[in-house]
Amino acid sequence: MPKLPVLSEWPVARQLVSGDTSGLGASAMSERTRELVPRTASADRVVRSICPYCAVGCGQLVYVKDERIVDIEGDPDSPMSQGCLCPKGAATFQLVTGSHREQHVLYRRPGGREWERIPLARAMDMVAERVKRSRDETFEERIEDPGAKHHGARVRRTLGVAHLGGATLDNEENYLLKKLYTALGVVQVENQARI
Amino acid sequence: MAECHPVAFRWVMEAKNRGATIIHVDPRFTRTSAVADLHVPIRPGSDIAFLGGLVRHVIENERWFKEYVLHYTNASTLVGERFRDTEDLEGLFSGFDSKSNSYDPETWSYDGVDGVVPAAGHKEVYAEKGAGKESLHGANILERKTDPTLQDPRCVFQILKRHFSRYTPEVVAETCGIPEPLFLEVAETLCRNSGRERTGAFCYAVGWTQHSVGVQYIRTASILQLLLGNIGRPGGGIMALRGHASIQGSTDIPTLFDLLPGYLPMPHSLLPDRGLEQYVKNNRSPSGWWSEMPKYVVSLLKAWFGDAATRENDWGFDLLPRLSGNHSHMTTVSEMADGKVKGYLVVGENPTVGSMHGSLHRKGLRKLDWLVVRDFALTETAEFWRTAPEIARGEVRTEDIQTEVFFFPAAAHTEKDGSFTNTQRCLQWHHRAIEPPGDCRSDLWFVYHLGKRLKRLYADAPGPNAEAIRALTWDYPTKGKDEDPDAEAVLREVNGFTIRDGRPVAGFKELTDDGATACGCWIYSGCYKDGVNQPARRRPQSEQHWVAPEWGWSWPANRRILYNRASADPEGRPWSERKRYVWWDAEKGAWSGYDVPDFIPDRPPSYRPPPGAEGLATLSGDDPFIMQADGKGWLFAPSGLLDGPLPTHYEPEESVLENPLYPQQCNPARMEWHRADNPYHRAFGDPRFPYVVTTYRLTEHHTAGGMSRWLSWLSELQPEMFCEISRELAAEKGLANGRWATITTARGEIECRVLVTERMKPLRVKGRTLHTIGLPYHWSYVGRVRGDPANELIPFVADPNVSIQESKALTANIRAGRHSLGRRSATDGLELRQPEPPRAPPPRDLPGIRTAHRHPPTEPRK
Amino acid sequence: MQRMGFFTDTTLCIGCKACEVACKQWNQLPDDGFHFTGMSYDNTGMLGASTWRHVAFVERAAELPGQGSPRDGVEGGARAFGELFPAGQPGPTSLLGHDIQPTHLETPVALGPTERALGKFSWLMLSDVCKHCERAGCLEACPTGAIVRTEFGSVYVQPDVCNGCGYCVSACPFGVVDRREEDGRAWKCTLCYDRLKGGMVPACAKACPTASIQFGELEDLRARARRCVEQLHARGVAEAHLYGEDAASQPGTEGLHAFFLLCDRPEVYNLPPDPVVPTAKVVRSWRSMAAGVLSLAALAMGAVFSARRA
Amino acid sequence: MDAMDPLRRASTLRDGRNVDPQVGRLTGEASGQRAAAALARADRAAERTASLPEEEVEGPSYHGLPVLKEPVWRWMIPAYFYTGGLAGACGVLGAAAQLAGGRGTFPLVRRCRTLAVGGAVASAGLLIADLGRPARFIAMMRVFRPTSPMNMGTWVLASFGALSGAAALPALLPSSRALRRAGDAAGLAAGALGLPLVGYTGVLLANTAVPVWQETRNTLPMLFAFSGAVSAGAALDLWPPAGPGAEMAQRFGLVAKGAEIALSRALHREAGFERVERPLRRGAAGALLRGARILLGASAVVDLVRRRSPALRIASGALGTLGTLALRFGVLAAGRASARDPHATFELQRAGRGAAELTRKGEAPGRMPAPSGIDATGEESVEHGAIP
Repeated sequence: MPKLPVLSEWPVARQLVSGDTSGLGASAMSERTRELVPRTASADRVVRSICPYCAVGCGQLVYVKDERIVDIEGDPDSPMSQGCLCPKGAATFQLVTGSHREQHVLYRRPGGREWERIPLARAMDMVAERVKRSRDETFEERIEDPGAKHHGARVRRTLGVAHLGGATLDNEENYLLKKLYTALGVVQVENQARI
Repeated sequence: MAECHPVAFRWVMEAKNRGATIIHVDPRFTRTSAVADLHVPIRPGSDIAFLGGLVRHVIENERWFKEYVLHYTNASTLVGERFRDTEDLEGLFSGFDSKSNSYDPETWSYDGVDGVVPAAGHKEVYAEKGAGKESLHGANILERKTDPTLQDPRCVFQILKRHFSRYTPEVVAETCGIPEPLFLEVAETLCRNSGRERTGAFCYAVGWTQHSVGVQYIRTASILQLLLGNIGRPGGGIMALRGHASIQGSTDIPTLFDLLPGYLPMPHSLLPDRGLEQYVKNNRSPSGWWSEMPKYVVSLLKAWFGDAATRENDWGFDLLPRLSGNHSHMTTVSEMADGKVKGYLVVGENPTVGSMHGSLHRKGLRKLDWLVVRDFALTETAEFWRTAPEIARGEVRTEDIQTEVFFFPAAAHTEKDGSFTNTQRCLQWHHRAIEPPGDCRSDLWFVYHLGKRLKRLYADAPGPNAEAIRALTWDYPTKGKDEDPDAEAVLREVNGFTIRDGRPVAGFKELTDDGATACGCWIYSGCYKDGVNQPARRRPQSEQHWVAPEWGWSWPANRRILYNRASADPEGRPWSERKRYVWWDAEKGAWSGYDVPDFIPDRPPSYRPPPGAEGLATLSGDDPFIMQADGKGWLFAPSGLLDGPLPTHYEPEESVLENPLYPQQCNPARMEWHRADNPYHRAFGDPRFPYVVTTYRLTEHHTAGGMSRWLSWLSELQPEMFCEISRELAAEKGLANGRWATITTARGEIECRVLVTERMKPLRVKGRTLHTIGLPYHWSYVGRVRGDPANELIPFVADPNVSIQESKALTANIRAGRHSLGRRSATDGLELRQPEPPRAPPPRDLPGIRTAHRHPPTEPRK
Repeated sequence: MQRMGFFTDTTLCIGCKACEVACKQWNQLPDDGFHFTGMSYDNTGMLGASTWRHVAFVERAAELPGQGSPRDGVEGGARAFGELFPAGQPGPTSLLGHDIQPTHLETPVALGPTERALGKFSWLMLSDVCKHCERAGCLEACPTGAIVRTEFGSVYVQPDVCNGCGYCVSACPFGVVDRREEDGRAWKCTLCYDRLKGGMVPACAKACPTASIQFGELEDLRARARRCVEQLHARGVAEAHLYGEDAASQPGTEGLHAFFLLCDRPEVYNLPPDPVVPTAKVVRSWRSMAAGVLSLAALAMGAVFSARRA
Repeated sequence: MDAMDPLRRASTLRDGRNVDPQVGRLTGEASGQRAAAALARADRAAERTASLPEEEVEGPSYHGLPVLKEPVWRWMIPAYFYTGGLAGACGVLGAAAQLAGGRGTFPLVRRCRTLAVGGAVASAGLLIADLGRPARFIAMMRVFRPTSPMNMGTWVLASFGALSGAAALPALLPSSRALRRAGDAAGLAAGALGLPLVGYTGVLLANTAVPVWQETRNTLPMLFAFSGAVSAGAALDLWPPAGPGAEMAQRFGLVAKGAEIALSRALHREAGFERVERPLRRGAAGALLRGARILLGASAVVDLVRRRSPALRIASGALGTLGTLALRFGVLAAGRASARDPHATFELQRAGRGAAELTRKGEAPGRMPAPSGIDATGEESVEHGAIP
C-alpha cells in the first residue's frame, strides 16, 4: 500500500493553498519530478572518445560512474560532427555494454560439438605453440616448387599462417600485428580495405 | 552518402543550404537522392562510360580549366611512338601479354625518356611486370618532350581526347540507361561549378571501388577533376568515404600483404639474396618526393630491428619475407580451400559474411588446422562448424570438421587507448573509459603477449630465420593488472625518434638513411611531435578557424587538403579571393595559408630545376603534385596501373549485355579464380540469370552486421533481409511486397523478403528493358536478427591493381517463395546448373585473350 | 515560464533514424520487437510507450519541386540567391544555427528543366514526436495529475505517479502516448525534461546530423520556421507549409510546441489535418449530461409518484 | 545452439535493453519500464504488411496505419459502466422514493441503498482491477482537475460510495432514530450525487479523440444515464422489494428502456458521417448494439404484458440487464474500431468537424481566434496544407 500522502504534500491541499483550480502545473508535480537531474550530472568522469563505426570519425563523450558506462553521446567540440551522431553512433552504448558480448575465452576441440571455456593464459600459450609449429613446418627459405616462375629465389616466408582483420583496429594494434607477422615471415596478411 | 555517412552528409546539406547543387549518381534512389537536386540512376557497372562521357564533354566543349591543366598536369607531355590506344587495338592497350593477362608498361612511357617513368607508391610486387625493372635515371625526366600548344597528336591531351572521343552523350545514354538531357544537365552543372571562382567535389565509396575495374573508376574521376581544375582546392577534390573507423589507418599502417607501413612496397622474391640495394633501385624515383624513399625504409628497419639493424646487414632488410605474387585475401582463401593454409587469425572481421562467396570461405575454414577469432560475439566465422547452411542441410557433419577454434573476447574501443585514422586522414585518439570485463582484452594486448610468448619459444627452440624474431624490438612498457601495453609508446615508435637520445622527431624531413633515426611509419611522422600526443588534441571547433588544424592530427604533417599548392596559380597567387587557401607570401619568402602548404616551404613559384638536378631539386615552382616523378597530375599514367594508362569502359565479370563500346567484354587484366566451387556465369546474356544484382548498405546496420546485428536498438529498425525490386519486375515474377523471394546464382541461393518500390526503375538499355535487384548485405545465420547473407551469391573475381572483389554488379535470377530445401551452394555438388543449352555458349571474351589464368588452375574441374 | 520546443524541417530530414536511437539510448527504452513491415524503410510503424521518436517514410508519385538543378524561374525553379537575399536581409539559416554571410552564398547555376529519370517521384521523410500541445488532450484528461505542464512548457508524464488508467491514450488527438502492457504505465516523449533541467539539449535534437530537428525558444523557432517556408517557396517548393506553429494555424490545440514544416497534406505523414483537444468540445457534453440526468430524476420522481400507494 | 550461446542465455533476462549490468548502468528516465520480448503493438503494425496502396481509394493515409491509439480499457470498464450506472440510478430512485414515495416505500429505499453501496463497491473494484498499476489506485484522488471527467467521476464515485454506505447502514441494521434520520439525509445526498455518477461516464468517453465518441458527445451522456436507469430497473425486477416499490421500479425501468432504445438510435444520427458511424453498424460493435436494442425491446414488451407473474418479471429483468450490458460493451467496441480507422479522423476533420466546428459556431471561449487554416465555411484553405 503506498503511504498516504501527508496532508501538506497532498497536491489537492497544495492546489487549495495556491488557488490553482486547474491542477495542471507545478502543484501536481511529485517530489521526484521536482528534483529531476540528468544522470550525466552525477557522472564520475567524462572520457573523450571516437565513434567505432564508420570513417567519418565523429567525436563521442563517454560518461562513467562507479566504473560503469552511464551514457555515450556526441562531442559538440568535434569539427567533424559538432555533437551529431548517426543511428549506429547513437547505439554505441548498447554495443559496448551489451549482454551480447562474450566475456570468456572459448575453445572448440577438433570434431567437438560445443564450445568449452579455457583460461586466457592457457589459450594464449596454445595459440603461440600452434603459430610456431605451423610457421616452422611450412617455412620456405627459398621457393622449392620447381614449376614456379622464380624457382630458387630467396623468400624466407610461410604460406601456412594467414591473418585477416584491421579496419576496426587502432593504428597501434595494426602496427604491432604487421611488425610481428613480418618478422615471423607471414605474408598473407589482409583486412577489410580489400574485404 | 546520407545512407552510410549521415554525419558527413551534414556538410553536404550545409552546402546545399548555401546554393550548391547536389548530384547523386546511383542505380538506386536512396536517402541521398531524396534530398539531392539531381538523381541519375545509371546501370550498375557503367560508371566509366558515364564519367568518360563527362571527360569528352569537358574537352569537346572547351570547358577545361586551361591554365590549371597546362601547368599542373602532364597534358603537354608527349608519349612514345610505340604506344597504341584502345581505339587501335579493339579495347586493349599496347603491351598486353595474353598468356599472363597482364600489361608491360614499357610502351606507355614518355617520349624522350628511356625505361619506365616510375610511379610513387607500392609497385615492387609487380617488379616482374617490368614496372621499374631498371628504373630511369633522374636527369632525363626533365628532358621529356612536351608540346605546350597541346596540338601534337602524341601529346597526352590529344591521346585523352581521342581515347574518349566515342563516349558521346547518345552512347552514354544507351550504355548507362539514362535520359540524354539528364546527362547533359549533369555535365553542364559540373562545368559551371568549376573554374577560378567555383569548385566541385566528388564523393565516392565502395560503390566505385568494388568492381573489376574499380581503380579505373577513380582514375576517370581524377582525370575529370584535373581537367576542371578542382584538385587541391577547397570545395574540390575526390573524397573517399571509407566504411570502417580506421580503414584508412589500416592501409597507412597496413595489415595488408603488399605494403610495409607508409606505402613502402613489400620486398619481392625477384630481388637478389642481398636485396636492399636493388629494392631501393627498383622503387626509388630519381625525381619528386619519392626520391626520399631510402630514408624511410632504413628508418623503418631501425624501428623494427633496433640495434640488430646495422649498415653491414643492410639494416636487417634480408630478414624480411618476400612476396612471390599475389597473396591477397581471395587467393589466401582459395589456397585455404585446397588445404595449404594451416592456421588463420581473424581479428575484428567476419569474412564469411563480409567477404565474397560465404560457402567457399566456410569450405576453407573447414580445411584449417586451427583458427583464432577475436570479436565481441560469436560471429559466423567463429561458428562455421555448427551454424552454416551446409550443416543444416546435413551435407557436412560437425564431427567431421577437424579445425581447432579459439575464440577470444575483444575489448571495446571504450576499454582501450588508441587512435583511429578517419577518412580525411585525421588521427584521433580515443581514451580508455573503463576496464574491459571478464577475459576481454584489447588486440594490442593480444599481439603484444603473443609476440612475447613467441620470442620466448624461439629463444628456447629457434626455428628457421629465428634471427628475425630475436632481433625484433618488442619491449613496450605495460600498465595495469592485465599488463596492458602502453599505446602511446607504440605511437612514439610510429612517429619516429633519433636513436641517440630517443627524442621524437618533428616530421619525416628529419629522417635519415644512415641509421641515426628510427620511424615506424614515415607518413605518420610528426604525430608525436615535441613528445605531445597530437591525435589526442581536442581544441574545440569554436576556438579555431574553419580548417581546425588543432583537432587531432592529419598525416602527412597535419596537412588537411593534399596538393594544396594547386589552390594557387603558377605565380603563387590564389586563383580567386573566394577560394584562397594556400599562396606564396613574397615578404616572408615562404608559402602560407589556412593549411600546412603541400610544397617545399621556401621554394618560390618561379624556381625551375637546373639541368641534371637530382631528387627534390627536380620539383619546379609550379609542380603541385610533388609525389610524382614529374611533379604533375597524371591525366595519362605511364606506369603504376596494371590495367592501362587510361580508364576504359569494360562490362563487369557477369553482365546482362555485351560491351557496347569495344569487342573486349571485360577488364582483360582482371583476376579470376578458376575453381569448380567458384563457377562464373557467362560474360553476357546468360539465360539462367537475366537480372542485374547490386549490393549496398543501409544506415541502420554496419557492413557485415557484426557491430549492429546483435544490438536490439539497431536491429528493430531493419530487422530482416530484403531485396528491393521495381513494380514492373514484381509483376513479371509474381512477387508481392512483404512476401518472400529466392535469389539464385551459380554460387548459391538466398531467401529474403521483397520490398517493391518506385525507387528501383527498370532501365531502357540497348533497346531492351533491364531489371536491377538491390540487396543489402547485413544479415546472416547468427545474431539477434538473422537472414540469408547476400554474399553467398557473389563469386571470387577481383580488380588487378588492389585485388578488391566485384560485388556491386553481377547477374542472378529471382523467383517467388522461400528456399527449396535442395541445393544451396556451389561448394557441394553442381546440380543447380541446368543442362547446357544445345549451342555452345558464346565465348566469354575475344578468342585467345581470356583463356589463360594468372595462377595455374588449382584443381582440375571434377 | 520559458517556452521551449522543437521545429522539425522535413525538407532537411534524411531518414537516418539517429533521433530514434539517441532517444532510446538516453532514456534507455526497451526495443519493440523485430518485425519487417514492408512500409518503405519504416519498420517502427508508429510512436508508442517505448518509441518516443518515429521516422516516417512516404514514397509518393509526385515530384518535390525546387529540387532538381535550380532553374531560371522556370516551373518552380529557384531564383538567384541575390534576389532571395538582397543586401541587408539575413541569408539562409546555416545548420550551425547562425545566418550565412553573403560571401559564402553560391548563386545556384540556372539551367533548363530537367527530364527526371524516375519521372514523378519523391521520397518524403519526417521524424514524428509528441507534439507537446499548448492545450494537451492527455494533460487535461489525466485524472491522477501524473501528467503535468513543466516550467519549459513541455508535457511530462511522471512515472512515479501514473497508475495506468489509460485515459490519456484515448484523449491524445495525435495517437502519441501509449501504455505498455507489461509495464502498465503510460509513457511518451518528455522533451528530455531531465536534460533540460541540467541545461542540456534534448538527445534527438543534438544527434540530428542535418539539423532537421531544431530545439530552442518557441518564438525563435517560429520566426526561423516562417523564414524557411519563405525560402522554400522561393526555391519552388510550393507545397511547403507549417503545421501547428501557432494558435492561429491550429486552433484546436492552440499551437504545438513541437511543430513541423511539411511538404504534403498532413494525412500523408499520419498527422490529423485539424486536431482538436477533446476538452474544447466537452462543454456541450456536460450540458447534455445535466439535461439527461435531470430528466432521469424527473422520471424517477414520476415513476415513484405515479405508483404511490393511493 | 546450446546454452553457451550468449543470445540464448541472455534471452532469459530479456528486458529489451540487453545491457550487461556490470558494464553499463541503467538509470535513465525509462530504465524502469518493464518490457517482455514480443510486443503486441509492433505485431499490430507488422501483421498488416502493407501491400502498396494501389490508388488512394479512401484518400491519403500513412500506409493505412491508424492515426490514433486504440483505447486500452478492458472488459472491466464497460462492466463498471453497468455497476456504476446501477449504483447511481438506484441512489436516485431511492432518494426519489424517499421524497415522493409516500408510505410503504421503505423496502424499496432499503433495497436501492443496498444496491447503491454494493454497486459503488463493485465499481471501485472493477476500476482498480483495470488500472495498469492497481496498487496506485489512491493516486486518483491526488488532484482536483476539473478538465478531466475521470477525475471528477472519481470524486463523485468516492463521495457517492461513502454517502450511500452511510445511508445503507442505518437502513439495514437496527439503529436509533437519529442515525436513521442521518441515514435518510445521506440517502438524499447520495441520490443527488447519483445523478452525475450515472451520466459522467458518457462525458468521459466524449472527452476523447475517438471520432465516434467525440461526434456523439451529446447523446452519450443521456444514453448512459438512461442505461443506468435500465440497469437499476432490471436489477430491482430481479430482486423486487415488497410493496409499491416493485411497481415504481418497474415503471422507472420501462420508460428508461424506451429512452435507451431511442437514444441508441440517436447515436447513429448524431454520428453523421458514414465513416464515423460505420463502427456502430459493422463488426462486433454493430452486433452488440443491435442485440442490445433487441434485448431491451424484448424486455420492454415482457414488461408490458407480464401482469404479476414472477417468471416474466425475472425474464424482463434478465433481458434488461443483458441488453444494457450489451449496449455498453457495444459502445466500447465501437470506440476501439473507430480509433483503428484513420480515414474516420481524416474525413471528419477535412469536412470541418475538427477544431473548425468550434470556431465556426463561435462556441469556443474567446481565447480561440478564427483559424487561418480551415475557414469557418468548412472548406480547406491553402495555408492549412490543402493542395490547391
